[in-house]
Amino acid sequence: MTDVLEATDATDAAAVADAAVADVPDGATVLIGGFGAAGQPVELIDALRRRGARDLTVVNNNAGNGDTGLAALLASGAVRKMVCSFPRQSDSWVFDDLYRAGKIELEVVPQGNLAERMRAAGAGIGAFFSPTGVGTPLAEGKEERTIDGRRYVLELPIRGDYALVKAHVADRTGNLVYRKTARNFGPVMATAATTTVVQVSRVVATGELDPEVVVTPGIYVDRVVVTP
Amino acid sequence: MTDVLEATDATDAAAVADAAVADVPDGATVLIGGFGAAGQPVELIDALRRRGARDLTVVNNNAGNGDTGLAALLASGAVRKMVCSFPRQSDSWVFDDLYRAGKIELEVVPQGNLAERMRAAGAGIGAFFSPTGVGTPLAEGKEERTIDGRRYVLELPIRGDYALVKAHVADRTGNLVYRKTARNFGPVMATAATTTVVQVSRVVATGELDPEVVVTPGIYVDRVVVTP
Amino acid sequence: MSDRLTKDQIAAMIADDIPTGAFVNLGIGQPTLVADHLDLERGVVLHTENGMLGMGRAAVGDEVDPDLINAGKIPVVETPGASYFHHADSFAMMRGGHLDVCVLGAFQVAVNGDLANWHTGAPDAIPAVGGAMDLAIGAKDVFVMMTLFGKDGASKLVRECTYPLTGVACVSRVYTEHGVFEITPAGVRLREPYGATLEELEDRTGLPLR
Amino acid sequence: MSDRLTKDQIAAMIADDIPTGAFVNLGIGQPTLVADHLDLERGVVLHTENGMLGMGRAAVGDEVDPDLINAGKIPVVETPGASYFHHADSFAMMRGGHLDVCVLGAFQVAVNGDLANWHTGAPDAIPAVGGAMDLAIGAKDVFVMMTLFGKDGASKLVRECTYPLTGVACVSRVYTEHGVFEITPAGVRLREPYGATLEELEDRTGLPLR
Repeated sequence: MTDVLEATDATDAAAVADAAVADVPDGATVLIGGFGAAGQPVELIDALRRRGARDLTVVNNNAGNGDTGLAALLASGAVRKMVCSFPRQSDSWVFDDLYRAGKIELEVVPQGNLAERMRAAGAGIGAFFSPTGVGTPLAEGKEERTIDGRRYVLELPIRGDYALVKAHVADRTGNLVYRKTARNFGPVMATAATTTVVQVSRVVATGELDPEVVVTPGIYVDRVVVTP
Repeated sequence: MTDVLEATDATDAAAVADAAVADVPDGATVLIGGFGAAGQPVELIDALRRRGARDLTVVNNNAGNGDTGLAALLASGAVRKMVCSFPRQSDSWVFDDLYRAGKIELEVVPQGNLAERMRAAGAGIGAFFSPTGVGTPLAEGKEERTIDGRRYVLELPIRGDYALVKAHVADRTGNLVYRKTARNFGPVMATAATTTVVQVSRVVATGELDPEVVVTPGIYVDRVVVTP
Repeated sequence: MSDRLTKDQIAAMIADDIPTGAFVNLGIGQPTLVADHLDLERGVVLHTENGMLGMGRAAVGDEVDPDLINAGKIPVVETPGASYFHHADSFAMMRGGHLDVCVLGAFQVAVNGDLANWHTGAPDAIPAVGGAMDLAIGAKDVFVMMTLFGKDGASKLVRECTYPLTGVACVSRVYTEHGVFEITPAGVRLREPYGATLEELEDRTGLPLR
Repeated sequence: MSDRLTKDQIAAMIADDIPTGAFVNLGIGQPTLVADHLDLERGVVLHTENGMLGMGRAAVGDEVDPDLINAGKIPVVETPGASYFHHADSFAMMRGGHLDVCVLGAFQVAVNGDLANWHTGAPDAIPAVGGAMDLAIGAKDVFVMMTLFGKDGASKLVRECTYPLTGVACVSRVYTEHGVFEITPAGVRLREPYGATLEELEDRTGLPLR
């Protein structure tokens, strides 16, 4: 069952987003969608920051840009560990400072392994052999195996307690469609978390989304926050 | 690059389908889409039968129904081995007779492992640990491992030399959309074969399919046969 | 004592036990009867392994569409809020533990929840498993719907399965004509007996039933 | 002897070597220049790791859409025949060997095709790999576009990489200001030298170049 929380204006939007993440506990692993700013669920991230949970592990492709969204969450001291593929960017100063000060842990994962490890979590796969990273420092300490003449390393699933995802339109069943490259990690993260919270700009009646074009079926969606 | 072969009438349709599978050699592994009759690429299967290649390994969810399509291919003696999840059906007499006469090999694979093993082939995964089949006769001889307290067996990719798939509409770039539950194995098989041949009932100009709703991108499609 | 339950009564009992809003897969055969008893108001969503959520009832007349079938290859209709996906995604949904309940038939269920429902072990039988093994290990709750006793009178609820297994320790409840057996770490518990006393059933099954 | 090649000349040379109808991923930085030299008539399709085939040029003015960006987070446009997919599907496409060519920058390439392009090995550097390791092992052909010599004059084509690796034995060609180096099992072969003789380049790189 998907709960749909609708905001009527900007103030209400914050309250609704707050309600949607109110049960995220200290120490939770939170998967956060987006590739740079595209698909980043800013309203939910801001709500998570206001929530004040500590010792979070956050999984995202990057480690925040500028001073808003994920960067602001990091600046608030809520995050103990970042799991990402590309933390270092021209405007990742918040993360850079925390990292150099030893105030945040970092696990760098090649981008495809990051996506596939979350897909494995959602798909009930216990582990998989990936050719990505073989022979590099990121494979150190990992089990290696040659299969059919090719070298692979064993990768384990990444599960989230929560996923925060931005989609385009939801129906009241929780079915989702996305927009262009803002789709990115959203559909995978939605499958990999115990509780998936999605922000959309519009909700339509059940039956209004064409069943052929649904990208994330409602079974993966626990809460939809509609932010106008 | 996708070749689009268009038939103008039924006679021509057979010739076009013949051309699309003319290079399938003896001993090839052929992934054939469909779940029962839904999504079964009958015209391509008939062409493969007329082609007369021998010693094929065929991967399909089932092992033919009645006397047409896949059943007719089996009856022609073209197939050395079936890989499928559910060969035995009320109308699978062709396969049943071949099997009992020792004229065909059978590898039974749980349906989800069948799909996931082809997905692994398409996705460059060397092997994966699946919880499906653990402790059953279908896991005998397979490597077992307990991960995070759960038992898994190691499953290897299933690659095809060819995939024969039925879709609904293609554009001239080879992008595909499917129809309802006829989608089934098509999108996965398209990724798992060296050469993917697709039959559709309609082809549209490049740009006429909404990029958001494409299910199989043209990168996976080598030949499109349009059968009116 | 109440009479033995009919198939329809068993199906109704299963339907009653399915939580509001649950995502459910009904296996081929008897379990499909459960659909007839589901209260649509409760928003239960049916999954079919061949790539669909929001499966509706069997199609009739003009509704029949060869591209829209269920796992038993019967034409069905779609319900509002349905979605289609490919086979790898469909079984990822199952294997990943996203379905709340699946209902399966069985040859045998053991007291530890082992399930045998795909192969009789007969040497000349053609093996065929379909999606049964994936369903057995995938759903959060695996309900079995079966007769407690076979045609030969032998109990199908057993200490240990003699038929080849479908899944290990996966069944949580067994719905039969004599009532609902709950598989728990502390043993099998019969909720309420129908058509026989608890003692009679312990005697005929040869199993302790709390 | 011809002059050293400019960046644009190198990019044009890479574009010329990309087969008609190829599916291509252009890495962040210099490799994006290649797009400007691709003849659209030849139907080359660009992939971007963040979930798109059929990526077009950089967006300008009203075309800018924050939801439509490339791997370098630059707004782009879509071309007819484009498609969108999620990250797991995008990297499955890459890892599964479906891309014909990718073009990457590099710190170092070894004579056996080893690639180092993600980390200088400096102890205080914050490691960041992005999709480089997936691209390095995924595309059928991995082309590197780089200067042959670093600012300190050291050759970036080396006997063995000293920087941390991105991928093992994965590079097939290295496009530089001094020409195209083909990595073959028999050794490195310089197609045609620019701005220096073969002997001079052998001397400066310390490598045998056939």
